[in-house]
Amino acid sequence: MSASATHNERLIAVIATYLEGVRHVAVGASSPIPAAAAMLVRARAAAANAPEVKLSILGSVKHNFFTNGSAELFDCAAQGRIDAFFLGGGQIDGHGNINLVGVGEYPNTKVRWPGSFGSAYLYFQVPRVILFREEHTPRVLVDQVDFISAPGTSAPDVVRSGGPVALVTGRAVFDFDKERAGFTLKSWHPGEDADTIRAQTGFTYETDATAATTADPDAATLELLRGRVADELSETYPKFAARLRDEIATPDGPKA
Amino acid sequence: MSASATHNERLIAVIATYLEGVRHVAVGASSPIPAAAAMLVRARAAAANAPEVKLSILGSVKHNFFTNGSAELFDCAAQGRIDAFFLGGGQIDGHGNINLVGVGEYPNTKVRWPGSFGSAYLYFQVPRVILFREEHTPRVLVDQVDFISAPGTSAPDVVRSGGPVALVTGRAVFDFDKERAGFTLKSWHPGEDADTIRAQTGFTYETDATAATTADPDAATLELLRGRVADELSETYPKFAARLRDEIATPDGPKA
Amino acid sequence: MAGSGAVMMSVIVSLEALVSRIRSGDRLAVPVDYAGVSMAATPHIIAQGIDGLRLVCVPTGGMQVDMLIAAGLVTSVETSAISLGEAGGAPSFARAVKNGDITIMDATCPAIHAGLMAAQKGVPFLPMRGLIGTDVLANRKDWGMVDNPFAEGDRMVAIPAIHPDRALFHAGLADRHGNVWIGRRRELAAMAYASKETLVTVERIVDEDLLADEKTAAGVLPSLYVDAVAHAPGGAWPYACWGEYGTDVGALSRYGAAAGAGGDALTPWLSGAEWTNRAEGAAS
Amino acid sequence: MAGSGAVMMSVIVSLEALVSRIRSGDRLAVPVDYAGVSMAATPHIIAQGIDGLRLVCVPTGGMQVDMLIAAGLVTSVETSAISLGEAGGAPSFARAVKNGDITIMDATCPAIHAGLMAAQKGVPFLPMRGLIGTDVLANRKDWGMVDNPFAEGDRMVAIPAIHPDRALFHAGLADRHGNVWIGRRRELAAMAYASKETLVTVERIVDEDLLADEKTAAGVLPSLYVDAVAHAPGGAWPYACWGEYGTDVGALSRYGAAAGAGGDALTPWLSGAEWTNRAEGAAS
Repeated sequence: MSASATHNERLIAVIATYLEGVRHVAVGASSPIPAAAAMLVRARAAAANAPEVKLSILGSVKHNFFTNGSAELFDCAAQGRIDAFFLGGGQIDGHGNINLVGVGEYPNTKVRWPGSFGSAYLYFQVPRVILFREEHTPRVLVDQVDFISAPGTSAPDVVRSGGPVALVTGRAVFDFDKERAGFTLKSWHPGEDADTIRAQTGFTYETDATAATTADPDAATLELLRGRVADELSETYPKFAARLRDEIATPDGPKA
Repeated sequence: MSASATHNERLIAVIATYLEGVRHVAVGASSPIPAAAAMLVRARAAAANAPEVKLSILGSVKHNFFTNGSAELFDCAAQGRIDAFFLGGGQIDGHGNINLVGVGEYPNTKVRWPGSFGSAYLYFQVPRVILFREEHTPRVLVDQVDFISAPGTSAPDVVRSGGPVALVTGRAVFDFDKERAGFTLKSWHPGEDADTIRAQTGFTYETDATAATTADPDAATLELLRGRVADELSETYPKFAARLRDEIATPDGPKA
Repeated sequence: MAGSGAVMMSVIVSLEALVSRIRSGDRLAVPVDYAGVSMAATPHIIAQGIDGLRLVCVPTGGMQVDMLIAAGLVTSVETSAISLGEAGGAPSFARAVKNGDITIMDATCPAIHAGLMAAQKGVPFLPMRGLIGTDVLANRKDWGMVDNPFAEGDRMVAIPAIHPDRALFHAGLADRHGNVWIGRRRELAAMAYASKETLVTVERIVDEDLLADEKTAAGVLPSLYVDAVAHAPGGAWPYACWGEYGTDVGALSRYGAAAGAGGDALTPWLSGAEWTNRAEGAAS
Repeated sequence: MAGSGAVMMSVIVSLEALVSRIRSGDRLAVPVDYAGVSMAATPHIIAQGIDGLRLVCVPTGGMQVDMLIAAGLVTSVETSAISLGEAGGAPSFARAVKNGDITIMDATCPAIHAGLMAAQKGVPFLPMRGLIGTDVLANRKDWGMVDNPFAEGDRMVAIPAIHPDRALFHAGLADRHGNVWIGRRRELAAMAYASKETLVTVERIVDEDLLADEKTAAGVLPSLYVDAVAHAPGGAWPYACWGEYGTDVGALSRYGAAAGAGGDALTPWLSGAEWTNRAEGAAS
């Protein structure tokens, strides 16, 4: 087993930095990396004797605290009982707007994605929404989305307790600045630099003075990731867990 | 066993005349006479191979179709799934207004009753509300209620699909005329006449041209009442069922 | 909601500790007679002198409310009715209303449900049919009116969200995680969703996870909404515990007579002696 | 709701008879993938040529919606998303949207829930947070705005009540009265409350009354809301039946490929042959 972190482990660890202190995280059924980050935070809390971190995996029979149907997630968010959630986007723009609907003129979009799901609500309600999208290209990270499924910020007269805090991609990590309604580059993953990020990003952003290569997870984190978290992942995301194990065994292999 | 109807049997039978064609009746937990009337209508429907009549007894573990808590009754009414319901009133006035709150100046009423329960809603929503109150005196049937828990009629711009259809008391039966917002005397029970009713009623009302003594239940009805309905009543209202049996055995005994 | 307690503290606590989470001045939600009233908690609230309570009855109340009023701990009651059911009226309540000792906020059952549902959904109000032309509405200055945006001239009542500080009820069983089996008494879930904290007394605490079996899971209020659970067998007495035991109408009537008389007659009830005696009787 | 059928007719009917209760032009509510989709009914809808359907996905849709669109039976779809989940996008849906063959009413999950809840509560709308500033809202001319009567300058979205003509779903079991065990999939109850009629296919029909035991009663949709039940073992395939069997991602992918190709490739799916072959395979 390699001692150095894999790409996916790095993503999990960096997402976990945005989950510190949460009590309840909800993740989508097919979101193993965000789920792993929440499991990591839960494992850390357990190791530190801190209050329990709850993790709801939507659509899962096993990892599901809900008993009031699919409306309960949204009610739960409205009640302030969900601290963090993850959203992606076919397009994400520099103001934090996300598009889950399609490319081209609505409604007869030339490319149609599934739809907005709960984003038009949860983006307003959950205090820490982490945007996660592996693909980091000008096609995804655009200047302006073709359709606003959910806006990054709202006018002051709109009641809104939630919104984006960060954007994590396969290449980099950005913080979201609500006042400015824009992103700040915090770090790039190994193999990238400030220039490659700029070339692959279709929107403008600021760059933090301390921006540098994304830090590798420390030894304690890697131990949790390869122990308790890996075990938990195997139960719910067996394919992803197996891939993670393979990557650890052959760290120089392909990322995807 | 007497062949002639008892007072309570007559009340049950006359209430049942207002339940013809219903599919679903809801009654309160401590309302054996309305429940018996609904059971009678259900027994008749079964005998005639007509569609099943459902009866929900609120607060009962056994006779309860609801699985969504105590809000379900009201939702069910709003959906048009409850055809008939019963309300009483510490005071009932000539416009069909009912008072379940108290006597005197609100809020510091000199006599305080429990409260309006669901009346302020169900009176608007259930198509056939039957007012049932054993006591028929000027103290109960008043010219004007001290507190309107629920109004007999509403202005035309108020969305309202329900309201009172009749008032059945220990002495008489009135129809309710929605257009006129008033009652019409239809019949008085044995021992009463038009004059005694007038003397015991605190509000003005019209008298139907055909008003006469309340008809006795026919033999088929008495058979159902003393057979299937009595058995069903014994299960849910054992004390009332026993009293009914005693009354049948000694028809000249006290009414109460 | 969870998390404000001490680190790794179990959700299972003593009845005294559970009651101590209720604060003076709390808006406290309690359920209808037949849904599981935490009667066992009542003498402890009185013993701890938790006053200034603003009760919300979901949607009606009975002996528990009457006791808290008799003990002078209640500032206001929002309810659709208060009575002892078959045992008659609620004497302390009627007396307090007549004397103006409490503020009575008369409601109607679905309005209480609508207020809790608004809190559950995170909206400031829900629109509601009915009520127009009633003195219930006329006396609720905290309620409003709203126009149906989809039809001209259709004005409805707007019921503001009810956000209780604490919800308190009794149920059949809980597990060690704090999952509580409420069965079809879903008003208990509605109370919990709407409340900042939920405190539950139960007949039994079981070792198995109530969410693990889909059969039981369907009737479970998840621990996500449960802040404290105390073991209190017979804790709904004299009320029924749905599916467990029935109502003790005799005891309710004895309480009713004592409350009607007032003063010393009420002492064994307010002090909790009636519960202690009963538990000792059951143990002997 | 019940009662329009023939006198004393049993609620238990054949799958064909169940499907025949759906009328052309119906507003038809169907559930999310994992909650119990009545896939077995789909080829029968197609065989019976029930067209002009206005689908309401609660709150998202998948293969069933894609099939009905491919068969040309759909006028509009109100949904928060349509996909085949792990098997990718929904090809017929994407094509129909691009070509303007259907009206797409893009929503967000809690707005669908709010619309059904409004119908359940008998109110014309529910207020809802979020949505402001989205193109979801900008494109829903049937939605409105409402002012919070309890705060100045607080404007919210008003979601109109959704009243489906028919709700169609699949569940684990029903009894002979038409009580259906839905467990914790309470969106199925929400669909039924809001709909004029509810049609349910089930894995098993049992003789005992599901409301008689409080353990099962907690997860039951009462027969009061159920108009027809048909026995259709494996009826959610290729989707999961909650607590019974999992999703057949392979079959979903095969369907996805067929729908992507279109034409003849889709025939065995639209004709129901895939279901028939599967049943024969299972029987041999």
